[in-house]
Amino acid sequence: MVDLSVKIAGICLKNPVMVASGTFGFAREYSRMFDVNELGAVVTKGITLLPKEGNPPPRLFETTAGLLNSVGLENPGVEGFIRDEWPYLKTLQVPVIVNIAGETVEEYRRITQCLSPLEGISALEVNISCPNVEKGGMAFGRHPDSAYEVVRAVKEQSPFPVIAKLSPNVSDIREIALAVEEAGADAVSLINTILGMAVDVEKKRPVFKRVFAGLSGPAVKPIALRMVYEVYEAVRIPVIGMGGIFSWRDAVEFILAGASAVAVGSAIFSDPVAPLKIIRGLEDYAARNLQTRISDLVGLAHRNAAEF
Amino acid sequence: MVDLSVKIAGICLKNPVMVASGTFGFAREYSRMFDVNELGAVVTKGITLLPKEGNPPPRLFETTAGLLNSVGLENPGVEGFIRDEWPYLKTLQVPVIVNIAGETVEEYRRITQCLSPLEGISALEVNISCPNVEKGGMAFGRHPDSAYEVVRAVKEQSPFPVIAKLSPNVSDIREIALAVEEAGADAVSLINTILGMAVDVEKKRPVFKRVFAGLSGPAVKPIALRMVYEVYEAVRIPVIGMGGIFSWRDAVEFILAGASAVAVGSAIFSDPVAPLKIIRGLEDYAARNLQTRISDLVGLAHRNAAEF
Amino acid sequence: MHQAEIILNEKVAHSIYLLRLRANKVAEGANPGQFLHVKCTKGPHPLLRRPFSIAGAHREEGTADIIYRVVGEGTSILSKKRPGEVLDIMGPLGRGFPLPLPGTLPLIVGGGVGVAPLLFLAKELNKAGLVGRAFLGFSTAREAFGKEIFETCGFSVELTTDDGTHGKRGFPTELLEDYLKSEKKVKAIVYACGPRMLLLKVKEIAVSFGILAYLSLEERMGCGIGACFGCAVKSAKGGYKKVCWDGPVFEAGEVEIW
Amino acid sequence: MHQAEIILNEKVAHSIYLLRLRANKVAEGANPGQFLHVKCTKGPHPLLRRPFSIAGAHREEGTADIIYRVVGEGTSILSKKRPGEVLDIMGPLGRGFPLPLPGTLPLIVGGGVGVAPLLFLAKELNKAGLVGRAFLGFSTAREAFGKEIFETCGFSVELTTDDGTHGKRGFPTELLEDYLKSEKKVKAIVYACGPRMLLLKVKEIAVSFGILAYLSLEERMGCGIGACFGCAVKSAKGGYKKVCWDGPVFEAGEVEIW
Ligand SMILES: Cc1cc2nc3c(=O)[nH]c(=O)nc-3n(C[C@H](O)[C@H](O)[C@H](O)COP(=O)(O)OP(=O)(O)OC[C@H]3O[C@@H](n4cnc5c(N)ncnc54)[C@H](O)[C@@H]3O)c2cc1C
Ligand SMILES: Cc1cc2nc3c(=O)[nH]c(=O)nc-3n(C[C@H](O)[C@H](O)[C@H](O)COP(=O)(O)OP(=O)(O)OC[C@H]3O[C@@H](n4cnc5c(N)ncnc54)[C@H](O)[C@@H]3O)c2cc1C
Ligand SMILES: Cc1cc2nc3c(=O)[nH]c(=O)nc-3n(C[C@H](O)[C@H](O)[C@H](O)COP(=O)(O)O)c2cc1C
Ligand SMILES: Cc1cc2nc3c(=O)[nH]c(=O)nc-3n(C[C@H](O)[C@H](O)[C@H](O)COP(=O)(O)O)c2cc1C
Ligand code: FES
Ligand code: FES
Repeated sequence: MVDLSVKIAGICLKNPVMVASGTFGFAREYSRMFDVNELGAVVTKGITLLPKEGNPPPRLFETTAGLLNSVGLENPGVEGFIRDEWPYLKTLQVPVIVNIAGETVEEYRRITQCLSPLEGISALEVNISCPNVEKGGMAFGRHPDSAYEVVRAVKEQSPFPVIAKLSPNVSDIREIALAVEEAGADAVSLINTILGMAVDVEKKRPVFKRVFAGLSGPAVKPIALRMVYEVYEAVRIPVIGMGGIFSWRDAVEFILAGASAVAVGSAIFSDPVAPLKIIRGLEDYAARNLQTRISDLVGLAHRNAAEF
Repeated sequence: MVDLSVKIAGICLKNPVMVASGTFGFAREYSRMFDVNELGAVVTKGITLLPKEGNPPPRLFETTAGLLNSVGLENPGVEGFIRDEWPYLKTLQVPVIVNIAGETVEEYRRITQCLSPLEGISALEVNISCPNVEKGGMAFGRHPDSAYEVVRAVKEQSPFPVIAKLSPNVSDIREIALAVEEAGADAVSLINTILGMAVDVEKKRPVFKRVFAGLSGPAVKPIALRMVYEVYEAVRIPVIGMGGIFSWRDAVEFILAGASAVAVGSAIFSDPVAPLKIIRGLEDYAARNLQTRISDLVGLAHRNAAEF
Repeated sequence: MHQAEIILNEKVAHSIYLLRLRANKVAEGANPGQFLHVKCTKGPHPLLRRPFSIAGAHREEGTADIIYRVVGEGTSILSKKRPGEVLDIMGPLGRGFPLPLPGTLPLIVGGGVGVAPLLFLAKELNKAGLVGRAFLGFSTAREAFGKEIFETCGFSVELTTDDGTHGKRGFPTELLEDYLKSEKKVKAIVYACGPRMLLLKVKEIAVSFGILAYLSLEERMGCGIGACFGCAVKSAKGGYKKVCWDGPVFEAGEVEIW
Repeated sequence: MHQAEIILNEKVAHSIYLLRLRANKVAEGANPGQFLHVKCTKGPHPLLRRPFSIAGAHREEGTADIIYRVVGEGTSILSKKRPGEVLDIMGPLGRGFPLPLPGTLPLIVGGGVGVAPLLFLAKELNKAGLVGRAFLGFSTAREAFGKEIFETCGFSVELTTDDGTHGKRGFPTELLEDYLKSEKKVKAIVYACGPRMLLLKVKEIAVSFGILAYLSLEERMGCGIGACFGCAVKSAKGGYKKVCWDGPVFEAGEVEIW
C-alpha cells in the first residue's frame, strides 16, 4: 500500500493532488459530477474584498495546447463568498484553501480579517500573480519588496497557514520565493498564468479587450516545471507545483522536481475527473517504483541530477 | 499584386519571412530540399569565436506542442564558419544574417572583427539570449546594462547593421529592448527560447544533463506575441518576431502585433517548406484584405486595440 | 460525463454534419436549447471541449443528435469520427427554451447551423401540440438543412439565403418582421438561434413589437458548468451572466448582446 | 519531402506494424540503414517528425516499407492510419550500412524493432550474392518478427527471447559471441541494430575479436538532415557526430555509445 499523504504548511492532505484556483469555482459546481472529497484539497476561485464584475467577453481563447484567460477575477466578494459559498465548502471533508487577491496591501489585510473567523479554512493562498486586473495582482508578484509586503500583511492577520502564489512573469522567481519565505509564507504555489496574447487576424486587433491574458495548460508545463525546480532549491518551505498538469506523468515530474503537492487547473476543463485519474496514476507509479510513501519522491530529481 | 517587401535595419527583404537561427543550419542543408532564395532572409546558426562542442545528448525533447533544446551552441567557430560555410552562403541571392554569441563582451567584439571583412553579410544578429551555455548567452540578455554593453561593443566594430536578439526570460522585456536601442541596435528580434525543463519519470532525473533547456514551438507563441506587442510600443527600431510560428495565420498575428518581419524556427522541423507556405499565405491574406503592401499591416493591432 | 457511442456521423449539407450518439441520459433528460460539451480528442490539443446544442433526442432509441458545422480544428476532428467510436460528452447542460404560454404562437428564427437546437424545439413543441412558423436563413443553398423536419412538425417554413440561391434573398429576420407587420394581432413568442447579428436584430424586433423572445447565445466555454467564469455575457442589470449556466437561452431583455 | 500513399499498415507482431508506402524515390534510391523522417500529424502536436529505418524497398512496385513499434503518441497515431491515406515523408536520409568486402561473412545482430533495417540489409546482401548469419533477440515470443525473411535471403537464423518463450533465453549478443568463439578463423563483419545495451555489447565483442562492426544508432531528431545539431552522438575523436547525417550507421570505433 502506498501512502499518498503529504503535509504542507501544517495541513495534512490525504493525497497531493489539489485543484487550481479559478478552474474549480467553489467546488459545488463539480460536486454535481463527482465526489470532490476524493481530492487532496480544494482551492477556491480568487476572492476580493468587494465583489468584482470581471472583464468583458471574450474571456477565454484557446492556443496550441494552451488556454488564454482574461476572467479578471470575477467573484462575489468576501461577504458574498461567506454568505453563498462557504456554507457548502465547510461541509467538505478535505482541506479548503481560499485564494485571495487585492488591489492594495490594505485590501489583502482586510480580506484576511474578514476570513479569519471562518473555522475550517485550511489555508489562504495569496494571489500576487493575477495578470488580468488593472491594479494589484501580478504587480505585487513581480517585485520581491511588494511580494514581501503583501505576504507579511496577510501573515500578520491570518490565523491560517499562508501560501504565496507566485507569478512566472519574472526574471528570477527564486528572488520572489525567498522574499515571501522571509515574509513568513508557510508554502509557495506556482505558477500562475504566463502573460500572453492572441490577435484576431480577421478583425486585426487583439482578441482580448485588455490585450494581454494569462496562459495556462500543457503548453506552459516545461516552464512551470523549471520554476518549481528552481524554487525548490532556493527555499525551505514546501512548494506546490502547477502549470499544465494533464496526466499523472506530469504530476510525477513536478513531484520529482520538488513539489510536495500539485494542482490541476485547465486540464479539468478537458476532463473534470482528471485530478482523480492523476491520483490513481500516482499511486500506481509509486507502487511500481517500490515507494511506500509518495513524499519520498519529492525533489528526487535534484539528487539524481547531481549524479548524472 | 501585393508588395511583400519590407525594410529592416537598412536591409531590404523581398518578403518578411526569415528562418530562425539554429533551426536552419547554414542554409546549405536545406538547399538540397528547396530553393532557399525564396526566403526573405537566411539567419545562420549561432557562431562563437572558437569552435564549440555543444552539450552531451540528449539535446532535444518534445513537450506538448513544444520543443526543448539543449544544443549548447555547437558550431565550427568563426574561422571554421568563414572557411566552410561562408563560401556557400555568399552565393545566396537573399540577405544573410549571421547570428553571433560569446561568453564575454570581448568575445563579441572579436567575433565581430573577424566577420567584418566578409562582404555580403547583411546584418549581425547578436544572441544575448541563449539559455544553453555555461557562460554568457542569456546572462547578458537578462539585464539592461549587460545587454547594452554587448550590443554597444558589437555596434562599435560592425560595418553591418546590428540586430539584438532578446531573451524572454525577463520580468520586463521592454527594459532590455530600450537598452539595446540605446546601445545602437538597428533592430531587435524576439523571442529566443524560454527556459524550461523536463523530468524523466523512469530515471527520476532531469532529461537534460544541464537540467534546463530552451523551449520553442507553438506552445510559446502566445508569450512571444505578447512580448512583440510590448516591445513594438516601447522602441522605435523595427521588431523581428518569432516564437512558435507554424502557419501564415501565426505570422499575420505577429505582423499585426508589430513585427516588421518574422522568423520560422521549430516549425521547419515539422515541415521544411513551412516558410514558403507562410509567404504564400501572407500574400493571399494581404490580397484578401485589400492591402497592397504587407508593411501597412505592421502594428495594426495596436491602432485597432485603441478603438475597441 | 459519459462515453457515448457514435451511431451516425453524416454530412447533411455543405460542411454540416449530423452526429447521433447512444446516450440514454441525454435522450431522457434533454430539453431543447440545452447543449453537450464534447471532447474532440484524447490528447492535450485542442485542450477545451466544444459545446454543441442538442438537435434531437430520441427517448425510445436512447439516442441524441447534434448538428455541427466544420469551422476549425475541433469540428474537423469530429467530422472524421466513425460510427462505433466513442465520444466523451458532458451534458445535457444549461438552461433551454421555455415552452410558450397557451395560446401563444411560436415563431422560430434560425440562421445557419443555429437551426440545430430549433429542430429539437420544433419537435418538442409539436409533441406538446403546438405548431407555428419557422423563418430560416442560410448563406447559400447548399448549406441549407432542416426544412423538412420543421414541416413534419407542422411548422410552415420560409427560407432565405444571403445570395438568393434558395428561398428569398435576404435574412430570416426580415421575414419575421414582415410577418409581425402583417399579423398585427397575433400573440407570438420568438425563439432564435444564429449569428450575433441575427440575435441582435431579433431582439430589436421583439422590443419594437412588444413580444417575448428567447435567444440561444454562444460564447467561448471552458468548464461548461458554471465554475470558471469564462463564458460571460453582459447582463442587462449590470455585471455578467454565464452562458453555460444561466443560459445558453436567455430572454432577450436579460442580456446585452453586443 | 514527398506525399506517399499508404498501401498497407498491418500488425506483424505484438505492437509491431509494417507500413508500406508508394514512394518511387525511396524505392529506387534507398540503401539499407537509411531512414525516413515521417510526419505523424498535420497539426502542431506532436511537433517533430519521427525517424524510422527503411525496412524494405521494392523497386519494381515503387514501394518502400517501415516497421515500427507503437511506443508513444506518434507511433500510436501512425498505427491508426489506413491504406489510401497519405503520409508526408522525408528521405531516404542518412548513411546506411556499407557492404562487406569480398570474402567476409556478414553477421547480423538485431534486437526488437531494431531488426527492421536488417531485413532490408539481408535482402540487399542476398541480391549481391552474399549470405550470412542472423542473431535476433526479442523480449518475448509474440513480439518476434522477420525470421522467415532472413531465411528467404539465405541466412541461418538463431533467436533469443528475454523470457525464453521463443528460441534461446538470453540475448542475441551471446549467440554472436558463442559463434565467434567457435568459428575462430572466420573473417566476419557485424551489422547491428537494437537497444543501446545491445550495441554496446556488440562493440565490445567486435573489439575483443578484432572485427569490424557497423551499428545503427538512435537519437532524438529534429531536422533529420544535419541542420539543427540535435542528434549528437559522442565521437571517438572528441566532439560530436550527427546521427542523422554522419549516421545513423557508424563503424563501432567511430562513436562512444554511452
Ligand atoms: C451553447 C453553444 C451551442 C452551440 N451549438 C452549436 C451547434 O449546435 N452546432 C455548431 O456547429 N456549433 C455550435 N456552437 C459553436 C461551436 O461550439 C463551435 O463552432 C466550435 O466550438 C468550433 O470548434 P472548432 O474547434 O472547430 O473551431 P476553432 O478552430 O476552435 O474555432 C472556431 C471558432 O469557434 C469558436 N469556439 C471555439 N471553441 C469554443 C468553445 N469552447 N466554446 C465556444 N465557442 C468556441 C470560437 O469562436 C472560434 O473562433 C455552439 C456554441 C455554444 C456556446
Ligand atoms: C535513425 C532512427 C531509426 C529508427 N528506426 C526505427 C524503426 O525502424 N522502427 C521503430 O519502431 N523505431 C525506430 N526508431 C525509433 C522511433 O523513431 C521512435 O520509437 C519514435 O520516434 C517514437 O515516437 P512516439 O511518438 O511514438 O513516441 P514518443 O512518445 O514521442 O516517445 C517515445 C520515445 O521515442 C523516442 N523519440 C521520440 N521522438 C523521437 C525523434 N524525433 N527522434 C528519435 N527518437 C524519438 C524518445 O526517446 C521517446 O522517449 C528509429 C529512430 C532513429 C533515430
Ligand atoms: C479560467 C482560469 C481562472 C483562474 N483564476 C485564478 C484565480 O482566481 N486565482 C489564482 O490564483 N489563479 C487563477 N488561475 C490560475 C490557475 O490557478 C493556475 O495557476 C494556472 O492556470 C496554471 O495551471 P494549469 O495550467 O493547470 O491551468 C486561473 C486559471 C484559469 C485558466
Ligand atoms: C534546435 C534549436 C537551436 C537554436 N539555436 C539558436 C542559436 O544558435 N542562436 C539563436 O539566437 N537562437 C537559437 N535558437 C532559437 C530560435 O532561433 C528561435 O528564437 C526560437 O526557437 C523560437 O522560435 P520557434 O518557436 O519558431 O522555434 C534555436 C532554437 C532551436 C529549436
Ligand atoms: S464555461 Fe465555465 S462558467 Fe461557463
Ligand atoms: S536531427 Fe538535426 S542535425 Fe540531426
